[in-house]
Amino acid sequence: MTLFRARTGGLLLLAAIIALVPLGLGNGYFYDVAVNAMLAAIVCIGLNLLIGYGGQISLGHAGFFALGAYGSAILTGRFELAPLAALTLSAAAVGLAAFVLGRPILRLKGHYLAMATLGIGIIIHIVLKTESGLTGGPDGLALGDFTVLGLTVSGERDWYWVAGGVLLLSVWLSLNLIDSPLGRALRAVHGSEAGAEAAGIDSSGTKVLVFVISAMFASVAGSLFAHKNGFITPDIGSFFHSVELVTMVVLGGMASTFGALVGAVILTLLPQMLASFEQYEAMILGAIMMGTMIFLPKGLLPTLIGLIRRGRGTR
Amino acid sequence: MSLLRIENLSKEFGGVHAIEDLSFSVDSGTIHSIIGPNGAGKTTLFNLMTGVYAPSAGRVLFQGKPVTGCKPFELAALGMSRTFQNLQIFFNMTALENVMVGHHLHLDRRLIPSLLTLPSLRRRDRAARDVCAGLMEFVGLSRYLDADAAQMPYGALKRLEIARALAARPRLLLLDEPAAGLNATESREIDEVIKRIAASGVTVVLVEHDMKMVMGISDHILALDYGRKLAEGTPAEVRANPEVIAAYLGVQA
Amino acid sequence: MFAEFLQYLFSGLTSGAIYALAGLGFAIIYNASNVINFAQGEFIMIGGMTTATLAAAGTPLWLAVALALVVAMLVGMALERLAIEPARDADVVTIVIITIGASIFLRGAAQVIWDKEFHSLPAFSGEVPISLGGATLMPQSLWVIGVSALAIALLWWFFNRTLFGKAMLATSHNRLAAQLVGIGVKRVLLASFALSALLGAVAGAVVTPITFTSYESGIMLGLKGFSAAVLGGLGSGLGAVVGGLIVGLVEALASGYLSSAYKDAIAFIIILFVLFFMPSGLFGRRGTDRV
Amino acid sequence: ADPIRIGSFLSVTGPASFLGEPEKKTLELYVERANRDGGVLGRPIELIIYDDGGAGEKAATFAKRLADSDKVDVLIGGTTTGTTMAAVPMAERAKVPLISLAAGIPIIDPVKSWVFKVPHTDRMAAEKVILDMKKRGIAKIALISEDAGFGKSGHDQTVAVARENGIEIVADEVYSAKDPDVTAQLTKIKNSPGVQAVFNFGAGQGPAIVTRNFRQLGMTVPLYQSHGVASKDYIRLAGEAAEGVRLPAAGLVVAAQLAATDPQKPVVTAFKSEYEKTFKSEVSTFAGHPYDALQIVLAAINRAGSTDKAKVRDEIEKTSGYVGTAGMVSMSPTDHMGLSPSAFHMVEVRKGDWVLLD
Amino acid sequence: MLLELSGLSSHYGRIPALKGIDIEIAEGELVALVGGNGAGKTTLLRCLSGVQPVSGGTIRFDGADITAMPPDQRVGLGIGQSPEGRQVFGPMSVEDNLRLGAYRRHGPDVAHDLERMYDLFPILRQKRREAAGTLSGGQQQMLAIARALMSAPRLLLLDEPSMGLAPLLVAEIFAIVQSLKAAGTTIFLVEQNAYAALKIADRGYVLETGSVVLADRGDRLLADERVREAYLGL
Ligand SMILES: Nc1ncnc2c1ncn2[C@@H]1O[C@H](COP(=O)(O)OP(=O)(O)OP(=O)(O)O)[C@@H](O)[C@H]1O
Ligand SMILES: Nc1ncnc2c1ncn2[C@@H]1O[C@H](COP(=O)(O)OP(=O)(O)OP(=O)(O)O)[C@@H](O)[C@H]1O
Ligand SMILES: [Mg+2]
Ligand SMILES: [Mg+2]
Repeated sequence: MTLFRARTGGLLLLAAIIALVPLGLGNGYFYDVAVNAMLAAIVCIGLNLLIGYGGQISLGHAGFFALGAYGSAILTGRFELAPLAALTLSAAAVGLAAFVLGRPILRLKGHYLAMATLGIGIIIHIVLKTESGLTGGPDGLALGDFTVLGLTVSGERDWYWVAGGVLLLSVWLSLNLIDSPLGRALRAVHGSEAGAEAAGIDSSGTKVLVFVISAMFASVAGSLFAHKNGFITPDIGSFFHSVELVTMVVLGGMASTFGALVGAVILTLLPQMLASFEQYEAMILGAIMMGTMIFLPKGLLPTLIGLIRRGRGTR
Repeated sequence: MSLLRIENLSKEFGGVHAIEDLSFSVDSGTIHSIIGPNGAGKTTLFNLMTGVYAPSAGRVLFQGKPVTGCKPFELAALGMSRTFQNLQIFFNMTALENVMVGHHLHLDRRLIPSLLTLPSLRRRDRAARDVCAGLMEFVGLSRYLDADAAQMPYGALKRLEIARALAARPRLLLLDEPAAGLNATESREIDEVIKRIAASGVTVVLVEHDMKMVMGISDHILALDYGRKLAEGTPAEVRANPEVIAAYLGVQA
Repeated sequence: MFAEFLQYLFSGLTSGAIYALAGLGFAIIYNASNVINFAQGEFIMIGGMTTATLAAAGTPLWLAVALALVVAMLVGMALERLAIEPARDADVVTIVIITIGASIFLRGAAQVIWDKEFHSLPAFSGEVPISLGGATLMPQSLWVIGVSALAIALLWWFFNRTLFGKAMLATSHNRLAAQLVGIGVKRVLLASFALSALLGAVAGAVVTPITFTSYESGIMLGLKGFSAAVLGGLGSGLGAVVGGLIVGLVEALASGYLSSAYKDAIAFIIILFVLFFMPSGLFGRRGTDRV
Repeated sequence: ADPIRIGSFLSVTGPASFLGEPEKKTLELYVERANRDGGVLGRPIELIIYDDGGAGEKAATFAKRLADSDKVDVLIGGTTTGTTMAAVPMAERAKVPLISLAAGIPIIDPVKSWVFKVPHTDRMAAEKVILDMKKRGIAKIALISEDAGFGKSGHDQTVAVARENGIEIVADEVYSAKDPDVTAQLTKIKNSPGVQAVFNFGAGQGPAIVTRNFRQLGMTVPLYQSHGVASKDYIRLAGEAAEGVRLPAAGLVVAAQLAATDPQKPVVTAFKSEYEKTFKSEVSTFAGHPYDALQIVLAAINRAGSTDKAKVRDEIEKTSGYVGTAGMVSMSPTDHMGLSPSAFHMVEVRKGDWVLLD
Repeated sequence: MLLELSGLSSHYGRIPALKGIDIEIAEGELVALVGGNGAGKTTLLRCLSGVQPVSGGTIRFDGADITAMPPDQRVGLGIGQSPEGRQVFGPMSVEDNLRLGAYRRHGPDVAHDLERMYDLFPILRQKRREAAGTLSGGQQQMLAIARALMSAPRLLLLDEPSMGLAPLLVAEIFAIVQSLKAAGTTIFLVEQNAYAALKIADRGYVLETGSVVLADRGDRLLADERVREAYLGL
């Protein structure tokens, strides 16, 4: 019951924040950053299901993000599909790919899994860079506006509401899933695979399922991002982007949907705030990453919530 | 009728015969204990029966059907449930959630209803919560209802595993040293628990070194040594068996 | 035909030995702490940059290398003390993120302290290629191969024959038990970072004449070193070296016989393939956890 | 007075930092010069630079930030084709003139109303090399290029130019920027029958490694490099092995050797000495691009008499006869680069220095 | 007194696990600690070894305050522990596990003690090259005890040493404990097999929810009604 209330409360609060933030957004740039943050948050919410709840690492999720983006670009550009159809088709294809790859890969544990997912991400990145006939190569690929039901989403203000809506939906789905028996099974697999299996849980099936879901979240976010920017380069599929995504999840707080969201927002804003420090930017970013993880090892949000609870005297 | 049959089962680990050409059967509705010295192969036998290990030879029949090669979760779905000697607790969850995971097979596990949180799913889940809380009470863990599993002492975790195994509503329950880490008084409580489980029609296979418990509640005992059958029979028969005394019990038990 | 093949082998050996050296550093820290230190590449960079700048300023090579070792070791120890030790109870992923943060920080610092240029070092034993069966090999490659071989031998000896080495392994397997048998786990962790930083610096010095060095050169070496260490099996010194050589050879042979554009992808496909069949790498510890 | 704002997004770090770093230095230097000389239209110039690290998506965000938040009057940047192209939709939508420092043809072809560029295209470099080869009677060549943006687009242009000129590419290999060794690729080239010359398109340390591995394998055919290595760093890193290597370079690199009649000579000599005096490091081709971009922009603002973006855009388009480090620039509504093809000179490395060949 | 605890308390987060424990153990004594699940026995032993933070009170060993001493130095002073849950170094060989037990010792005695452990537990000799993690539960328990003995402790802390052992071995373990005591080792024994423990103990303490509720001679505790009912199942 308390869980349920916290959940609805969190969703309402998020909706309120999304509705109110535009009051403080001065111009298109701020909207743009907000959209970037929300799209990153969508990826992180999916990734958090895998990392935070399922206990599996992926250093290749930028690859799925990029596949979604390129899928949309190629399907709308070359095959002239409607953007929504392209997005759906890309997500389905990415889901299928994750399903096929997931079986063998998710048998691996810990750093071995990190390596395998990293490898898949890098292979995707290389293909995007190399197959320039299809992808435009390192110089990238342009694509058009996003349209749904005859309405065109253009300009960062439109995008803000679209991304906000999709974000809310993602949060809602993620919270529902975690709160269901299936979500509990997922966490059980994290806790002990042998224990979960003994309870009748198909641990590898469960891991594959969440891998597929998280890949599809990434793909959808990638498609939206591509349309929003109007131009994509293979960089979005790079190893660094994958690492950035994982960092967002861990920084915000693993096994916390809202934590993943907070992490995504912060790591999207941070480089923008540090941009004026010029050559010290990297040092400051690195120091902030280290410092946060040292002093708040559970991540920002869980630690904060812990502090507030303690302050209120509830356990 | 025998619920579980083991036929010529063997398991080797790089030259070590942990189980060697072992055959026996477990009758429905009984408490069947397996005893033997450390390293006799009891836990290995459990792992073979529940699909954690694949046997090197031989087969396992459950309810008359061969189940060799089935995965643990498939066997669980057939009604086999177990606890572990090396605890397999979900330390990232609360005690109650641990038990609820045990109840997994009886809940709605479909993806779409889960993503949409259909009301029917919620209702069943809430009902499961009550069932599982009841089971915790049954094994004597009522004070840990809201505790995180990571905060519980060792003895409580052993009981938690029993509750989790029970939550699956098994036909066959395999318990690996349920009394380890419990003092005599606490062990007697577990005696009661096991007896009541058996009385409810669940077949129990028990591995335990607490002879008071084994001798007190078993219908049938199988003694193993070096992976082979040393003796088999009623508690009285096994207790009197000189080989069992020499290898396992010592002078008095 | 054979000469061509031999040349690919040599090319693969050169790159492979470099990856192997990078991979060995991962193995050491992993052996002590179960942590993958993503800043390992930065140790190599620091070693290379320090040696190169000192040598360029006229310091004799041996002295430049020695100073670079000291600098890298200090950085490694500072990293352990200031960033790893305070977070010792955290999740492995959390610590991985800390090391990623550290690598970003060190890269940023290097760019401020030095510059963004590439730096080079003269080859240790001249630039006259050695001809063998129609193929050529640079003497510096032999240096890299030799240093890797020496490093495996030393590490094998250290982890299998010395009590301190075993204590390091014990610390990674079970920190609590290590404390209970009297192992000073803080010292062990500090030593592991010092050791792998030292190895990284050596690597940096010997590979710089081949690859040059710059503030960013740690990235690729870190990535390839990680691949090598995982392919070979985490924690195994021999594994890291074999893994590194395999990655190097696969890249070279793939460039030679298949496609140079996809050589990196092919290397990763091979790694994935190996992991599918050997989930703990070629020489990694097999799972010993029982239920 | 209200300052004129110039916004710039450059790849100061990351894989293209060898381009972005000197670009940033030049911009800062010449904006300061312009201010010292009283600014433009009596207004000081304010320069805002962001580092996109070579990532297109970051560049897009920074371009937006410069246009929307910093309210700049004109954008200079995009160190690479990828970063430029990622920012193009933003510039077009925000209607801010953008002058790119990248080489890619897609930037100006098709022509986009708000987008211009100053550097030569890769195609010009490729043409220069291919023509030089033709002059030497070379008909079959091997190509080796870096797999990232600069090398990749150079590769594509070279393939096209070679085809047009009847030169056959008998081997076509690729390496990654950070590969420690490329002998495998070069061995394959060496064993490809009939190779009369090798052309390497790349920048950074890669070409130096290619050059050294090339000599190590005992290859004796002529080796060509692209303008990507036209800085002394290349000679320093490749050492002896660079002797005899030919490449196309902007006049800037060989300023002192240019004919006295060359109209570029005074411009490049002054720029080179100014840059090298200030930064104590050798000038590269790329350092000149922002200089040209800045001069063109400032002149356009001057002519427009205001910072009205549309007017400035029109004036940039009307740039004509500007002599910069890259060559003579005359833009038009159909040509947003306007460089004469004669911009490149063929140079050869001799005794550790550049020697002008034509 | 070899070991003196005064007012020792410890918390997990904000939840107290030990609430002001006063215990004294003289050199050469064998002292048993009994208590139900969650009483705090393990927590107490962890505090003594320095792997669990102490939030109040002091620990004195051989007259010196060691409350803040790091765990490895305590082993150097002679405090050895066989922990709950065995905690063997799974992937390492049985022999390496034993050698590491003597990490703080040097000299020829170590090899001698190793042989002694193999004599005590012949199965360990048989499995000396195997990875400790592949041993059966009871075999690992033997290894944990033997590893603690390898440090040749002055004060041996045993956390449920008989757990998971076959009846024959349980008897064996208690015999070993008695012979160690006879040889002068001070022993602090936590046992669920309270009957056997109190029987051989000089003195015993009963712990309940973090506090000592009874302290007396072993035989007297065995006769105590409360103890008989709560811990002996009688
Ligand atoms: N995965 C494995 N690898 C190698 N040997 C194993 C493995 N699993 C079990 N063994 C060996 O098989 C034998 C039987 O072990 P098992 O755990 O089944 O014994 P047990 O009867 O349960 O003993 P205990 O009463 O001590 O729990 C032991 O000698 C053990 O070392
Ligand atoms: N990691 C932990 N976090 C929070 N609380 C804990 C933790 N470990 C133990 N506790 C709590 O501390 C108290 C004492 O636990 P401890 O393990 O010392 O008991 P014990 O007497 O050894 O029990 P057992 O006989 O079951 O081993 C218990 O109430 C337990 O719930
Ligand atoms: Mg067992
Ligand atoms: Mg305990």
